[in-house]
Amino acid sequence: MAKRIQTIDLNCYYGDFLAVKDVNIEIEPQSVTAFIGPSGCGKTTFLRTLNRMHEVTPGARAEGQILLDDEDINAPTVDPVRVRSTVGMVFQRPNPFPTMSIRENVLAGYQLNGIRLAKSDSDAILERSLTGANLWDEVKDRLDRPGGGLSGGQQQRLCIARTIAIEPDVILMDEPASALDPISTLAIEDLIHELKQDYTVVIVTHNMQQAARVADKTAFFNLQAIGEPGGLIEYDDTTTIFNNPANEQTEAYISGRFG
Amino acid sequence: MAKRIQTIDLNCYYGDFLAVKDVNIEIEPQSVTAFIGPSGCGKTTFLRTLNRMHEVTPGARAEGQILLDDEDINAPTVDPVRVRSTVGMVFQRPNPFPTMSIRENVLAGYQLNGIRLAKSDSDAILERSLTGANLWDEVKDRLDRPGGGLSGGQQQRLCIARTIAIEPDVILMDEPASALDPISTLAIEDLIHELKQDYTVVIVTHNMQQAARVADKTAFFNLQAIGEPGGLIEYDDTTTIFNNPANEQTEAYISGRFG
Amino acid sequence: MSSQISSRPTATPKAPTSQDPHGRKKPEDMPPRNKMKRLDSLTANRKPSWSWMAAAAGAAIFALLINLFFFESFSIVGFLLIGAAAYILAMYVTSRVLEDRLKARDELWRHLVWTAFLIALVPLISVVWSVLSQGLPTLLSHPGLLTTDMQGVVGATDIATQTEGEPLQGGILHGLVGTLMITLLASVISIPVGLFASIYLVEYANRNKFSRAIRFFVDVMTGIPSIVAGLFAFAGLTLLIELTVGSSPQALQSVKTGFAAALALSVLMIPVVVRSTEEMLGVVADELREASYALGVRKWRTIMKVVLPTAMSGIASGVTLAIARVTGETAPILVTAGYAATTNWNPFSEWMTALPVFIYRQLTNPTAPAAGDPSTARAWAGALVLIVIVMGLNLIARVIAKKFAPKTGK
Amino acid sequence: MTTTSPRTKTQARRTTSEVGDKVFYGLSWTGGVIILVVLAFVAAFLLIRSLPAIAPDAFGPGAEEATDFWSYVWPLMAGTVIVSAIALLLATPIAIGVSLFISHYAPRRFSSTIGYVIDLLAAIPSVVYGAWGMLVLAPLMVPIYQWLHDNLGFIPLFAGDPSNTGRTILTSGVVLAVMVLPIMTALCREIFLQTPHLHQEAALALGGTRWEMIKMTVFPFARAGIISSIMLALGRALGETMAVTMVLSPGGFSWSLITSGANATIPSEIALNFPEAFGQRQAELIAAGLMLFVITLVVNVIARAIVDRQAKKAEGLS
Amino acid sequence: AEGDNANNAGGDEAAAEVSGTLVGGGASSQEAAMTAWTSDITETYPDLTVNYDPVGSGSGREGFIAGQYSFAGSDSAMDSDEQEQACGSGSPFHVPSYISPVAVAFNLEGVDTLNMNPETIAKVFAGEITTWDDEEIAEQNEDVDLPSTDITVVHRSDDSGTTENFTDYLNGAAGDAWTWEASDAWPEDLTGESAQQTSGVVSLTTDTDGAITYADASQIGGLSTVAVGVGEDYVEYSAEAAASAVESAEEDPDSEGARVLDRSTEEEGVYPIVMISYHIFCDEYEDEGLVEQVKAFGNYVISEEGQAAAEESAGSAPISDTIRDEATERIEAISVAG
Ligand SMILES: Nc1ncnc2c1ncn2[C@@H]1O[C@H](COP(=O)(O)OP(=O)(O)OP(=O)(O)O)[C@@H](O)[C@H]1O
Ligand SMILES: Nc1ncnc2c1ncn2[C@@H]1O[C@H](COP(=O)(O)OP(=O)(O)OP(=O)(O)O)[C@@H](O)[C@H]1O
Ligand SMILES: [Mg+2]
Ligand SMILES: [Mg+2]
Ligand SMILES: O=P([O-])([O-])[O-]
Repeated sequence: MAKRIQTIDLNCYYGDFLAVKDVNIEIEPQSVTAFIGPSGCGKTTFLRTLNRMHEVTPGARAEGQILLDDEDINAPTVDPVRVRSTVGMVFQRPNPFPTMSIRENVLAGYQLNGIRLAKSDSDAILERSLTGANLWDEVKDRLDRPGGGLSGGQQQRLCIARTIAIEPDVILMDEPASALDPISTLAIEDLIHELKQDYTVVIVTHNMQQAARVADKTAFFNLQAIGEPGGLIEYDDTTTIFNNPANEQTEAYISGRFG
Repeated sequence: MAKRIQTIDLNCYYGDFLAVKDVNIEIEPQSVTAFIGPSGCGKTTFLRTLNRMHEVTPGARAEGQILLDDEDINAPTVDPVRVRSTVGMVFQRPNPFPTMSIRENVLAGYQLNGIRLAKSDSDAILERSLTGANLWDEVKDRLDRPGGGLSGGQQQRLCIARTIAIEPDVILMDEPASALDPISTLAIEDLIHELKQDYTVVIVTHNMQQAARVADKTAFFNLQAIGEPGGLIEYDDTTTIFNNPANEQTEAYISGRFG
Repeated sequence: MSSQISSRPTATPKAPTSQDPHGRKKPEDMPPRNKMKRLDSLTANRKPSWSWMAAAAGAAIFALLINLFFFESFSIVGFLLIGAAAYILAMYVTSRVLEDRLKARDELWRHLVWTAFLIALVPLISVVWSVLSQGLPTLLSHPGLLTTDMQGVVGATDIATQTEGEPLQGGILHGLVGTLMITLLASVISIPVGLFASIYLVEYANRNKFSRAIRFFVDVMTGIPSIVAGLFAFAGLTLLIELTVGSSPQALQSVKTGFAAALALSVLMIPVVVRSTEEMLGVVADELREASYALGVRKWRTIMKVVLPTAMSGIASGVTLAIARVTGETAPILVTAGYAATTNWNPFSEWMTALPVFIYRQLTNPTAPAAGDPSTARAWAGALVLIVIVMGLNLIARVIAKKFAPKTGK
Repeated sequence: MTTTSPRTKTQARRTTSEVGDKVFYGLSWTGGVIILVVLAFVAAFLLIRSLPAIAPDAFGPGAEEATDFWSYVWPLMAGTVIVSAIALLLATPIAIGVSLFISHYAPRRFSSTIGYVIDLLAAIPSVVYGAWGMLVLAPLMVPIYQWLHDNLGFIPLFAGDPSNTGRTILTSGVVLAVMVLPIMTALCREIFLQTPHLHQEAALALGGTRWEMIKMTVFPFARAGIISSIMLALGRALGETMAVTMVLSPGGFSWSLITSGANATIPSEIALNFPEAFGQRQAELIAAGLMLFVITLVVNVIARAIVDRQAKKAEGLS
Repeated sequence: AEGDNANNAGGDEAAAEVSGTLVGGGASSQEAAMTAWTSDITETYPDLTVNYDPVGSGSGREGFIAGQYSFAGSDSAMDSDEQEQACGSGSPFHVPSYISPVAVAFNLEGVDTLNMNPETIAKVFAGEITTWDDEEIAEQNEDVDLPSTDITVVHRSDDSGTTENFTDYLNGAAGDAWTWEASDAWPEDLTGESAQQTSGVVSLTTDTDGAITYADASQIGGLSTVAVGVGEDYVEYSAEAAASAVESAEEDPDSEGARVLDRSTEEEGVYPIVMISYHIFCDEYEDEGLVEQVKAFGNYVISEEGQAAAEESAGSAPISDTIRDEATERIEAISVAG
């Protein structure tokens, strides 16, 4: 079930380099939150700490608390694997497993964990996930073909299907639609709308219209200056951010609005 | 100098699979042409044949003529290497050379073409290209750092800088801004506007506003049906395509217009 | 574009810089843009398509002349070498003159790469021809070689074969069985150790001291001479037996077994497995690991199910190389497994002869010193069989690799 | 997502326990430890067994025979290094060429077959290489040695009486080069094939020829792998026993590469003489093995230093 | 002969009792003979398996001392140090069971045989005589038409019993012409062509015109041989000539059962370049079964039957009766350690 995420004084480092500084944010369950901000301000970095994916990068570490409901998932005693099956993630670049078929890719979350599914269950999950990612019609006749043979957009939708197949509580998406065409994007946005009934959704996007359309709340990140760490500048209801921002940096960023 | 591109009955195959069928299009010099269409309809495939990059993919081939001014660059006697330094390309995914510094990345085209530059020339090219790609201010103090250490958006801009550094006659861009933030996107769009004074620019985009903003002409590609090859449905002035499309498929696609 | 070099309309350089709203210089202020040389036409200055034939013909004539005038007798090797060199040079010069420097260089390297390949084929063909021409006739006329061992074959038998035309006696079965058992056992020991060690290096050790030590010493280990590995395994097992069983003749005589040989071979095999596997795991894209972690998959499952299958083709070829290497070893098996004339299926007791040892001994110490031909025949037949076995293994590895290989096609 | 069945939900949650990770980590770590332990044992074995030769004073009997251990062993060390150097000098460019051929030049349909054919070289046992080297290759080399001597005799490497049997250190080097070729090729080609297509396409799209593209993307990407393959081949060359034993007509140290009865290698010295060796002589031979171990160690230290310096240079960029 | 009878008297009964596996190892020179012996002995003792590891004399003696082998094959006798370490409380003895003439063999077009006295042989191998038409060779071969081909000396690259016997011969017979001690390694300062094992030197010599080498006579194939100067005569190698060299050799005072050959003998019909390869046994073994096995094997090898098998398969020279009797006595005396 959807859970609340709250970070307290979160700092993200790459080795000695402080990439994101002092983020305090509270993300409501059953809502969609968008992270926006210029390139390099640390959106991806911050997002990855939320399911402890940053630990995979050598030298990367996060200091501070990340509360999932009331549990600090950034505590060293917490098993990051459990965190990640609760907090799912879709990446900026599509990354289907090249050795697996489309079917296997979608069911990877089960198969890789050694969970055996009855044929009927797996077929149900497969269809539901692919339909959810708006890919079902295109691939239903070639489920046993390799996942790497799809176009960029198809691959990304496959990755989304793979993530929703394991039904996490929170879904983090790093620019999930940046490689998608409008129709697929629309479908994904609809999907996000649906997902928020059950899940907490966090999405990084460069597309402010998209943020405006799908997000309940929007967080604006920015760098104070080149070389300085990025940080959370403003966080509020999406309508407030886009129509009536409190911070002038936000204002400036939003007013360059287009696209 | 900018050149005209014309394709005559161009078919693109992956092995036996016909991905794009019978494209006849005439792209004017010193103009910007946008390719739009749903995912998987063959925009990337078609674009890659225009500088014979498709030959790099095993099994891929193109039949038909591609006239650059009056020369058929798809003829077997033509050296693809020459074609590519005349028709430059920016890819969907940023791909800076990971072992090279930012400076070396920008100047890679010269190194690849065996041209030795005087320090003053190379510095001038470096600054001009990076400025053109709106990256100069961010990286000017770390030109000797590796190109792979930049964020996604910075990397993509670096790739654009690298392509414009060699000043091709035609520049093909495959969703060059899909990984960029609005400010960078704006800069790139301005750049495209400027580039068209000297070059022929072709751009694939999912962002219809972007197409509307930058393109003089727009080509709409679509699949007839799943499993069928993609093809050029309508090609006209951008204003006509967006306001008054002749074809109902275009109409349907455009009317799902958003972000 | 009327000149060789394109010239774009450029503005006066070094004009005072004026900034546009985005903080960029206006194009007018930029330095001249004409650094890229470009030809008028894309087809211009391409060398004619028949030029390679002309070059080949010229090179052949040149090589022939050199051969006739400077060598005492016609040498096919000399002809080919000189001809090839002349051809490459001619093509380079043609391309340099008619096309440009880069084309010429590209062409040159293409020819050099082809040459490297052809050069590599020469010894291969020569060795394979030696083995085939000497081993195949024996094998065809005496297929029984494959199903008999050397039990009861003595010098007199071979003398009878050579001088009186009796059929060839004896065979290589014992060597075949020995090689299979010893190699199997060595693989069972080395492959897991090697795989796990390289997994440790790539997936777990974050360049810590311990892993750097392992990397370093693996490299050192590759240099252990095979004979030393044999002596080491023998000494080590002897010590172990003395400490556990005692030093009665029976106990000591039980040291020499197929197992001892497998241990010796493992010392040689492990570093090859580690080295090649490590390389292959290293190039698996991190994106895939991340995709798996993000699905809440444990690290070990990620490694087993995502990383290893993706790297499988490389690992399989590395492991096959390691197996091939030890399958052909002689010296360490000689000192650890004894030398038996009969077939022994049990690698844990009694002596065992491996095929290379058998080949070596048959070649150097024929069963009948005065009539070495039957021994030589058995040796070459054995060599042929050994090569076929290793190639078969290689083929199996490739099939496995293909099954796991990343699938990209439609 | 209203159709979610509660059952799959719980199934997905049932992440495997941490024990699996711990066990797997333990196994991997053990793999590493085993290597170090084995190597330590090998080193200890070599050291203990060679003490009577290296430190004869500590062992009364036979001391006088061993006094000149160093003058015995240095020519062997030199010979081993020379033959390995020849092998690598010959094999490295060819192996890189063949790997490139397979990865980037050969018609795609054939490239895997070609890889298989080159692997055939690895399938051939060293005894057969030895027999081939002495029976086929050595006689072929005789006129070449004569030619080298006549035309380049002023170079010390080609001075001295050219062998009239061809059983020289150079022939051995050639045989070793053939033997290490498949190892290097296999590793290099796999790495070359793994070069990211994105980067290769980038280089091509900038108008690079195939060769310039390879220089810019493939080689930098594969550098570490190439060095690995060279080290692996070097190990093989340093340690190869039987082929050299059969091909070489050994002798004391000489600069000449083309005379018989000159130079010897440590592994073949051991293989040739161990059977008849006893007591002090055995210690001497094992001590020679220890010296080879030391050579390998030193060579690796140097190689590491070079690699690290290059890596630093690359990192210096960041 | 008495020993033989005693053995035969036991007959099939004794034969049936001897069973198990007897393990020995050592000289590779005996390999061909040993193959014949280990194979043929099963006719008399069907339950006895003899395994022989042709690891080389040195390793054989070492394995014997360490207890890994119950007997050793060796091209040279044990020295006193080794004898002390071997056999625990007992002591080892030697049986000269494999006798083989070492031929001086060469490959020279058109020449089938040559006479050379020990000095000439020494000078050839020492590199002092470098062409085949050298005066010294010509003097001894007046009716042979000698070409001016260069002499290529081929020696063993591995340490070997053959080399030790050959250098011992040159050292003993050639006087000042040969200044090196007997050794199983070829003198270091005499560089030249070399190859591994007898088969190696033989094939290299066969492939090289003008080459000369020394090798176990049974293995020289089509090479021509030198008739060696003994006194005033020149003696071609033969089994009898080799056997008589051993017959006339003296017993080694330091090693029981071993022989010291008189290399400078001038006795008629004796071929002095002979290699004796021994079997070394202990005079007592730990257990009864082993004693039986060793006795059975030792007696079989020196029996006329055993020697004939070796001669037939390996081309060795059979031992004389005197030596056989002596050896039988020692073998029969082997007892269980108590
Ligand atoms: N692996 C890494 N090692 C070191 N620094 C990194 C690494 N990844 C990112 N950075 C740096 O951290 C900062 C934040 O990068 P991040 O990728 O989080 O930006 P972003 O907001 O996601 O940008 P974009 O919108 O372009 O994806 C940047 O300065 C970047 O250069
Ligand atoms: N390397 C390949 N081999 C085989 N088929 C391919 C390959 N690349 C693409 N295709 C197929 O060709 C068709 C066109 O793909 P293409 O990548 O050109 O689409 P696109 O319009 O660029 O899509 P997107 O907007 O998602 O990038 C698709 O059906 C795709 O699956
Ligand atoms: Mg990002
Ligand atoms: Mg595309
Ligand atoms: O019998 P050898 O010791 O000369 O091999």
